[in-house]
Amino acid sequence: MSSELVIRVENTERGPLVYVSGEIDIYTAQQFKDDLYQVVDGSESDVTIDCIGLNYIDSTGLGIFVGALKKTKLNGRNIYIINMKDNIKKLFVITGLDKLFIIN
Amino acid sequence: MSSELVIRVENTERGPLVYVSGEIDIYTAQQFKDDLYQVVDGSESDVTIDCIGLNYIDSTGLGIFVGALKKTKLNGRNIYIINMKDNIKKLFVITGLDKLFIIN
Amino acid sequence: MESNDKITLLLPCKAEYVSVARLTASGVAARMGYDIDTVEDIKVAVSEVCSRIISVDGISAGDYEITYEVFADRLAITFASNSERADCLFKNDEDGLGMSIINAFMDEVEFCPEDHILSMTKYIEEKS
Amino acid sequence: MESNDKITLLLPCKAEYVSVARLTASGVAARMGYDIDTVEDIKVAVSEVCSRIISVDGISAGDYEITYEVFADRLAITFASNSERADCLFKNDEDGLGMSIINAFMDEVEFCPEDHILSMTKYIEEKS
Ligand SMILES: Nc1ncnc2c1ncn2[C@@H]1O[C@H](COP(=O)(O)OP(=O)(O)O)[C@@H](O)[C@H]1O
Ligand SMILES: Nc1ncnc2c1ncn2[C@@H]1O[C@H](COP(=O)(O)OP(=O)(O)O)[C@@H](O)[C@H]1O
Repeated sequence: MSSELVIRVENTERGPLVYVSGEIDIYTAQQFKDDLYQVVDGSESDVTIDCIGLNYIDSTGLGIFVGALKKTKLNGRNIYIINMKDNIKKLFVITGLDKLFIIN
Repeated sequence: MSSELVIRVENTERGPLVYVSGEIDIYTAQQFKDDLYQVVDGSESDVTIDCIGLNYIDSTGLGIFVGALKKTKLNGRNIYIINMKDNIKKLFVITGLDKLFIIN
Repeated sequence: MESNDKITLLLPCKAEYVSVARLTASGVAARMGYDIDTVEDIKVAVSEVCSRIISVDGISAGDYEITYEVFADRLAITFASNSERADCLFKNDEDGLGMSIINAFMDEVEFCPEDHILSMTKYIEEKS
Repeated sequence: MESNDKITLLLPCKAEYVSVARLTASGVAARMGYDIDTVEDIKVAVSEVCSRIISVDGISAGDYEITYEVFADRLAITFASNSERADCLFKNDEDGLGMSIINAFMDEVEFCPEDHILSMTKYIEEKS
């Protein structure tokens, strides 16, 4: 079975930059969780997630964003989300999660 | 029920130019047939069909291309097909219809 | 009785096929003439219910069924499974993320109607 | 016996829903990992069979059923209808345009297997 999710991490001077592309749903969620938590756990700085290639996210995926944020908040750090498509942003707004993350 | 086919006809000095966009399948075939036959029947010159926006065609649609060609051939005229996408051209090749039309 | 068309999709209770449910949902909604954003909303809502069915039931639970009923003024979508555990899927979690998405995107959501898991309805807006 | 997943789509015998069959076909084939061109081929072949079922049966014939069986090495697609007239759909027209497309895109095509209309198979190419 082919997966529709690709995650790529780049280390920048402002901290890790995570490119997410494809679809985050119940099928790809575990892969997303493993990769994102690894980045968050391994970082002393803020984490930026670039969603320019992200076409779909469901509540499982949103829950993982929240989980990752909780981890970073423990250390007084933040998660920045950039380049969200409208359909993705809509889900953050509907669930109120747009108020937890710094979204550009 | 919404239709996924849009047909637009332009009269040029070289004859009618028919823009086909969307999908030609068993649902939209009648609309395509009516529009194309009307153009072909009403024209004294060659007819050009621009498929730049055509995403899908099935055997019903191919049959209508052949029907239109037969009509034009009766008067010694031709049908030119331009801007076919690869998946559309593939169907013309598989069915041997690429040898009947002038395809650019 | 209103006459209506029915489309039914039967899927294994496995995460990998939720994407198939999404495409089918998009196909039905697009064909009915909903605008692009509404098609997306319906797709997302369907996907949320599927995910929940799979999470509750697990792989062993066999198949589940999504039925689309096409009316002149609305689309009604019903989910069913032969697993009893799937019965009242969202009962303990009515304000979870999944549920808030479904409620935001559908006009009506009903839990456990008759023998089913959930049914939800989207109306077609009058073109004014 | 090989274990396999089954996905079934039930559609009214109406032209407007063939596009739904195409999306579902794409979804299953894409999920199985076929490359983009092969996904398109499978979609086209499915659509051709659907069109033929609808043309023969007409609107009155009720529903028809498309079943996808997912194997490790192949996808098997079977079409069934409860209308007897649908029985041997392509029998008199084996070299028509529709049939030549189906034969070109699928690896195996079988007419009237058991109680069904048609079944067709696409193998997954070995990645060398
Ligand atoms: N609006 C919100 N603000 C902050 N956290 C939230 C919000 N909604 C959900 N969460 C948190 O997101 C995580 C997953 O959400 P949850 O509702 O449990 O999703 P699910 O419905 O998948 O169980 C939980 O940790 C929950 O506390
Ligand atoms: N390779 C071909 N070359 C020329 N004409 C063809 C070819 N294949 C089909 N046709 C013509 O196209 C039209 C429709 O094709 P047909 O095979 O009857 O389609 P269907 O399978 O939909 O009945 C017919 O007029 C047929 O003669």
